Amino acid sequence: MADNLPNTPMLDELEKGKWPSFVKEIKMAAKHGPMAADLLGQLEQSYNEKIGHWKHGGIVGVMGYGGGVIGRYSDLPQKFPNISHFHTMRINQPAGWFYTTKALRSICDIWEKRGSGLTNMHGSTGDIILLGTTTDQLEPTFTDLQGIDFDIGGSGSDLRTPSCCCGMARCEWACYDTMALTYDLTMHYQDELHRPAFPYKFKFKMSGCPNDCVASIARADMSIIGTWRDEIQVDQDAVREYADRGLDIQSDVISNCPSKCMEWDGKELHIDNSFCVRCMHCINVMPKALRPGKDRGATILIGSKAPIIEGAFLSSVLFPFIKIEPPYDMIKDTVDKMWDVWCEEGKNRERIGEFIQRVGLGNFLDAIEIDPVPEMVAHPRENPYVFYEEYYEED
Amino acid sequence: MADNLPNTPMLDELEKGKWPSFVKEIKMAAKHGPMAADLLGQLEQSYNEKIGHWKHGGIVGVMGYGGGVIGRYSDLPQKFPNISHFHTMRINQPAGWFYTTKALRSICDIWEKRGSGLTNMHGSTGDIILLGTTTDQLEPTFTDLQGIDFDIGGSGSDLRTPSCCCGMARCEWACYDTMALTYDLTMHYQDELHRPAFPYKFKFKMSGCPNDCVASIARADMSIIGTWRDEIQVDQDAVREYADRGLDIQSDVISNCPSKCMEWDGKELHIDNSFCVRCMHCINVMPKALRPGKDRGATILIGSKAPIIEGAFLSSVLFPFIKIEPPYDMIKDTVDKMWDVWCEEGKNRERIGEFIQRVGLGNFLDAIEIDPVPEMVAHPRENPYVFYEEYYEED
Amino acid sequence: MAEAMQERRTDYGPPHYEQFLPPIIKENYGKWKYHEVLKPGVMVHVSETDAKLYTVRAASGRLISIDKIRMFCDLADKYCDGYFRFTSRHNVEFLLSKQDNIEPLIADLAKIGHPIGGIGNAITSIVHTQGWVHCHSAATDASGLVKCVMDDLFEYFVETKLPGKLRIALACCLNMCGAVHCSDIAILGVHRRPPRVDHSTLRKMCEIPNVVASCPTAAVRPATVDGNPSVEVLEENCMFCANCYTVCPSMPLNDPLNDGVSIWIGGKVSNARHEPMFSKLAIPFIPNNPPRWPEVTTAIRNLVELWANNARKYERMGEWINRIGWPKFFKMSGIEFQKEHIDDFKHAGLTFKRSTHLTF
Amino acid sequence: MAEAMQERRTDYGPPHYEQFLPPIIKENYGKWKYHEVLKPGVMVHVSETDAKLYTVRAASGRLISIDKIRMFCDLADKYCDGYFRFTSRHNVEFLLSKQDNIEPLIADLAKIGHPIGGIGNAITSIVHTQGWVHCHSAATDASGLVKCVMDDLFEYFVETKLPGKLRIALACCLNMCGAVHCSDIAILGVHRRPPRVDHSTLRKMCEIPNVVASCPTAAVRPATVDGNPSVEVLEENCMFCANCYTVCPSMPLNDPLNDGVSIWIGGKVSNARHEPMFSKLAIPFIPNNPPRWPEVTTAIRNLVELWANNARKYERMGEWINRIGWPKFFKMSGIEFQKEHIDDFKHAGLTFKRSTHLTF
Ligand code: SRM
Ligand code: SRM
Ligand code: SRM
Ligand code: SRM
Ligand code: SF4
Ligand code: SF4
Ligand code: SF4
Ligand code: SF4
Ligand code: SF4
Ligand code: SF4
Ligand code: SF4
Ligand code: SF4
Repeated sequence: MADNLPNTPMLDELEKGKWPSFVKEIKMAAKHGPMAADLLGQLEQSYNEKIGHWKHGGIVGVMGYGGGVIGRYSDLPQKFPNISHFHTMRINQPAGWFYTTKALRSICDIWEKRGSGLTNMHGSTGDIILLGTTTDQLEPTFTDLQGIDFDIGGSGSDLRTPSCCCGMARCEWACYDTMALTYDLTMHYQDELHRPAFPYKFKFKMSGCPNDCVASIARADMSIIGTWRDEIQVDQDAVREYADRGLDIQSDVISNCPSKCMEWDGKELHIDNSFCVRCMHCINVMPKALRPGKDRGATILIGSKAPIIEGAFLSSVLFPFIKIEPPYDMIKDTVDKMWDVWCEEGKNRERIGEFIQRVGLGNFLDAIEIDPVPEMVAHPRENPYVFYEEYYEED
Repeated sequence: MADNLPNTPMLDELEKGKWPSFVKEIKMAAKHGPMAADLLGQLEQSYNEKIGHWKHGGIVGVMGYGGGVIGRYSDLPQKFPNISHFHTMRINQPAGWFYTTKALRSICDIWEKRGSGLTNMHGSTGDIILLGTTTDQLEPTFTDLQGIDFDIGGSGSDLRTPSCCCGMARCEWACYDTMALTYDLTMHYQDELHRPAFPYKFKFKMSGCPNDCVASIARADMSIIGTWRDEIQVDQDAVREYADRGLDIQSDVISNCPSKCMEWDGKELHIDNSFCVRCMHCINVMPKALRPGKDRGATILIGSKAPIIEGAFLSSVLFPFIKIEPPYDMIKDTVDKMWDVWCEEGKNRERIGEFIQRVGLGNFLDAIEIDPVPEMVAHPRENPYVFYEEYYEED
Repeated sequence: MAEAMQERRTDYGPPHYEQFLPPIIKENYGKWKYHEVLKPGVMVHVSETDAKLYTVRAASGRLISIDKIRMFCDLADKYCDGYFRFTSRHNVEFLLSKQDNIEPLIADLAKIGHPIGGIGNAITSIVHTQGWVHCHSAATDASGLVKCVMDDLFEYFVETKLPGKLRIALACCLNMCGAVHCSDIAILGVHRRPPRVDHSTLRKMCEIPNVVASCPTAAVRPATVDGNPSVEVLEENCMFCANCYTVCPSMPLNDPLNDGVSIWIGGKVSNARHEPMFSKLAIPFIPNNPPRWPEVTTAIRNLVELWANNARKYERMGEWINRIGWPKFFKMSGIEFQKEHIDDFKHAGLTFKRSTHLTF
Repeated sequence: MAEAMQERRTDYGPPHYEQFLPPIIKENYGKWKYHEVLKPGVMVHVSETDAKLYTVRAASGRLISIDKIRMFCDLADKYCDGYFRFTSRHNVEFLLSKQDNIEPLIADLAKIGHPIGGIGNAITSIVHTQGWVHCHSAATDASGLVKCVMDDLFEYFVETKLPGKLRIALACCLNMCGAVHCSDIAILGVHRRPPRVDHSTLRKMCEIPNVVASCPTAAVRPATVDGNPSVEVLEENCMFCANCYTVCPSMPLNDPLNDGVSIWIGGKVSNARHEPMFSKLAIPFIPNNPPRWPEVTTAIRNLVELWANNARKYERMGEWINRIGWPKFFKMSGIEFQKEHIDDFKHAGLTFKRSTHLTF
């Protein structure tokens, strides 16, 4: 086996150490065909030269779909012919990244036959990434995937594959069913996911509570984060138990509360819920004693993205609180309106967050017919440059 | 007397009420000549019509000076001929706005003879404002002022009249001698004050401590604010006395400390001075017990201004701490360098704060030969758009 | 003439402050140890030498006649050995070395209509500007509106019953000569009608490229009008900053039907407790209603009282709102949150709420 | 062909998640009551029905072969009834209903080289990107650098001895596919040499107006080179964002001598305690030094340990620095504060220190 592997003294260094080694993985994959071996060779050369050896991607894909495949070509095709094409396919993961071994084995079987045998489980948007195949294998791979009911994910200026935290499946704090919403939106927007027609990419991410375990507030054009609007549920006995077992409630819990709305007299924990900002800290520290309230839903925020080109954004509040219940009409209506305005007036390669900042949040709200509320801003404007829209004229 | 006054039912309403009435003042001034009466008439008309009646200012002044006079003409000269010219003169106030009655009476005498008899004590930059005279009286007024040693202040694109809090004259917290520095800088920069040669205006304001009683951090291109770098002086007996007399040290003092660096055990007040941000709060509340440290000086900040046109700025730190001692060479050297760069490269009507933001604080520091220190920023950059200045080339 | 110029003194600067300091200050300069507020408007500073300096602070409307200055001089001669001062907010301060003179001075001040106050947790004079009294740019009057507001808030000047200091400022146009941008409450004159171009004078009075360049939103464009070079304004791009008017008299924005004031709150300058903060928009627009601007005075009184009744001791307006959050402030004040409150200038995105830290 | 297309399924979407949930989850879906961390890498969730679900979290390098997936499947079949999941940070989670299976599973995982950990106050896997393994834009490798850093910080994955969670992320270029901008520690690949224009291909491969428009600093200008239309780069205006390269392959920035990484710190995503924060620049540049990037691993270890030794319990990196202030951080870390640390992009002014709140 090792015989067909190139000489890679640099990469071999990365087989050492206690963290799982991707070099070992590539070497394992090399058993299934020559692509991984060539990848190893080219990567060794990159390590020696401190530069990548991939050409700028070309447009490749499967019929009827505008995205989901990232074209990739080696710039050393003579030397590494087996990776002269080395495209990746983005496969829409099941919500919450739960699998049966059966399903995964089927994917492995397909990829053994059709590709390099290498994957990313998962890509940072959330897809299953099948790493490296040739143009002629794209369509057959897709045919095989159809057989096991896995569909292609997003790429290019389309809706990207939505993702979510495990939510109600494995977490006591989920304020709405993240996986159900993710599945529903994914199915509802199949066309937008597969056929790029937006000014630029658009991402949904759903987290069940403000801990935001899918980093939605930093990485999604629409971030749907669970929260509640009534009172934190407190089990005073359990609080005392934490205290008895050595938790310093004053310094570990209360002094870390950002809204300073808690008091502890050694016996009872008092929370002034009208000031609580639902940060989760107290609940995180005492999961047996505290739980989110019962009137649950989500805060919907918009616009986050990486820095290119206006600088990075965090999502900002659009709906302070809404109930999240099928068929999710409120969300879909809003999304449809947002996309209409953005598709109509957005510039090429302008994310929706950038678009909103360019046209002004107030104007954007007008366009999508949502009333401004103070929860949308950290504070009102500081500069006096108001575009008053009307003026009186003399008769 | 009242006979020569116009009929002003609107303005007369403003003679009522307990706050001193400027209408009464204008009426008093009308005794000395017809200007104030016409002002009253025109103002009444403005009140009726809800619009001002002044033309855009013209350039007038005294010989040899480029600033200090604001030209002003009525747009109703037929109706109010006595204010067809109504220029103001800005007179450089003495540091700290202290006067002898003798000096003030002399000013009054001059203004009785030469102008409307109306003043602002003071303008919001700090000058004595002599409100309203004609072009032909400007030069004679200045001649009279020479006789009593009062000089003209700034206007236009020049150094504006510096101002300061009363500092050591009447305040226990002054960390440097604000009045001495103000006087010295004013005398040193007479040419810059009187002959506009900058891209735009430039203001100095000096406050003796972080309470900033001349609002320098919001209103001066260079803000010189007293502070200390050693430890707050604590008189524990006096602290206990405050407590005994009913001050709740925990809630009134400690819980308001922004750096959370104080403790009070009912007997001793402990301050971790290495975390104290010199906000003054504890000292403000207990002036008998606490005093600024002994190693005193100032923080120098640059760039604040009103919103036109980039939005309002607050000054930001240039020197975290320097000693303020005559002949103030460090300050003057820095000012000279700053002005050189700004005059060379600043655009017309670009305040120095706007200039710094346009060229980048780092580049500005390079130009004035000051090393960057972390105290200059609230936090390092968040965006990855770094202008690395050099790169290696292959041999 | 050349000779005359030679003799003529220039650049001699202001008189040295030392000659204006009363003896007690000269002797104790830099030696003050602490101070105490004795009653509203009166404080004493105690020196390391044990000397005591009493300050009586009297209100001033700032726009004062030479007659009034002379009256102040009379009082200073009578009670203060011929010295007195003004403050950075335009009040008058009498500096006494004899405690017995305090009450007679206050009585004399009352006679000439000048109440004392403004020290400690009080409202002090309103920093303000020229308005219709002297400026071509004003969207409202300054002195008159200040008078109305202070008449209305008078009790808060003469008593010290507020949680902390409350600083009000007024500027009659966006140039903000009152530097109102960091005030607990700012009253700001605003224009709301785009400049109306006087094509007949523009060519003579203004340089067209300068005018075009002056507009931050590129709303001003060169145009030919009646065969003559001039400019036109894209009205929907105008944000009423008046920068074009500042560089070109032929583009006035003043307009009786559309001028008025906006109210901004929560700014501060001092470093005490919270760092300095800008004021934020509370009420986008109130029409001018001279001579007493009742809508403005009511709005401001409501803001002051809302704060006074709800803030903790020492909490400035902005610190209080920071603690409770703006949504609560809007609910409590009854002010309607509108599109205008949402920033849409350069740093707008940074003012959006970028977390789920919300209260319900 | 048309017919074939008809039969071909499209837009059927991902499989429904329900079929992938183990029975214990289906039964207790939405009923979880609380959880406890039993030991590093192992936690239990307790349901209102009293059911207990044990989670064993194993490290993954994310770039895994189908062989490894099959090994995971074998273990899941053996211990978890054929179910398992991946996390949002690419670790593998085995979901057990039988507590007894925990230790055997862990032992089997160890055999295939997958340690357990990352739960609680630990460092978990590094979110990262493609690097030299698959992307044309990379200024550094991703998988390799991640391996080096995690090897070095291994103890913090397998133990829970940190004050709070610490999230590291890596992106190999400014596109930031790892969305590293809100991480406790971010490793960001940076180019530092302006694009080199390949004039011979540019005209064919790129639309010149698009390329010119793509540059946020207007550093790219149309030019005629050897008689052909092309573009030129004003090098001093270039800030290495690579936006021009993204739209035009003929403008590569990759350069072995000048590419490397920068280190950013203090960001966070969760709303716990402090609102989400962006990461800030700590170390402007470290050259690539494969295969083990020792300068990077040392720098990161120093940062982690500085924080671990000084932060209070629950204080994330950024919360700790907020408390002590950046000047103290620079002093304690020994990192030199340089011009590069000072923002000079759009909101630069807002990052300046606009108060006298300083410590000495
Ligand atoms: C595969 C993946 C990285 C990974 O290793 O996981 C990836 C890879 C690429 N991204 Fe990305 N992005 C990936 C997640 C992200 C994320 C993270 C996220 O989605 O949570 C971001 C930041 C969040 C965001 O959307 O802003 C991200 C922000 C970008 C950007 C900058 C976009 C912006 O608006 O700032 C580009 C540049 C572009 O779009 O031209 C970009 C472009 C690219 C391209 C297509 C390169 C290019 O310029 O054409 C990369 C292809 C690499 C390759 O050869 O495979 N990629 N990209 C991730 C997708 C996997 C998946 O589908 O699961
Ligand atoms: C008299 C005074 C207001 C007052 O009633 O006190 C004043 C009056 C004028 N200011 Fe001012 N400014 C006055 C203090 C200020 C201040 C406050 C300060 O200095 O602390 C500011 C804000 C701080 C600052 O400098 O940014 C100020 C910011 C402006 C601006 C905006 C400048 C900017 O960079 O944003 C302008 C517009 C301009 O310069 O073209 C301006 C322009 C003007 C002009 C000259 C109008 C013009 O556009 O030509 C006004 C003349 C009014 C008149 O007819 O008398 N004035 N001006 C103040 C000067 C009195 C004195 O010398 O003591
Ligand atoms: C006389 C004056 C300085 C001068 O040279 O003219 C002055 C004098 C004093 N100031 Fe001031 N301040 C003066 C304007 C200011 C300003 C500037 C302004 O308002 O435009 C500020 C910044 C205001 C702001 O933050 O917006 C100012 C913020 C302070 C503070 C901080 C208050 C706070 O909690 O934020 C103190 C400390 C205190 O009062 O506890 C203070 C304290 C003091 C003390 C106690 C200092 C002392 O020991 O002598 C003086 C009497 C206080 C009082 O009035 O309650 N002084 N003080 C100014 C009086 C103006 C007036 O007529 O009302
Ligand atoms: C499995 C996973 C969700 C998923 O669907 O995949 C998950 C699961 C849990 N998270 Fe998370 N979080 C997961 C990614 C995240 C992320 C996203 C990220 O890192 O990219 C965040 C935001 C990180 C940030 O702020 O930068 C995140 C911020 C939290 C927090 C807030 C921590 C804080 O103090 O800021 C908690 C609460 C806590 O741990 O006390 C939390 C708590 C939890 C709990 C305890 C929830 C529960 O009761 O089940 C879970 C185990 C905690 C643990 O790992 O210590 N989880 N958690 C993700 C595991 C990733 C991994 O393999 O390590
Ligand atoms: S975001 Fe909240 S609900 Fe979702 S896994 Fe994390 S802690 Fe649980
Ligand atoms: S959730 Fe956060 S804000 Fe609310 S009480 Fe708990 S710690 Fe305080
Ligand atoms: S700024 Fe400080 S030193 Fe000056 S008067 Fe105010 S409190 Fe006193
Ligand atoms: S001066 Fe301010 S920061 Fe320093 S100890 Fe006193 S209250 Fe705290
Ligand atoms: S604020 Fe405007 S209107 Fe008022 S004095 Fe200043 S420039 Fe004139
Ligand atoms: S007022 Fe301001 S925005 Fe309007 S046209 Fe004039 S310069 Fe432009
Ligand atoms: S971060 Fe840059 S180099 Fe890395 S995968 Fe994304 S686009 Fe490619
Ligand atoms: S890398 Fe960015 S800044 Fe440099 S030329 Fe290209 S687009 Fe312009």
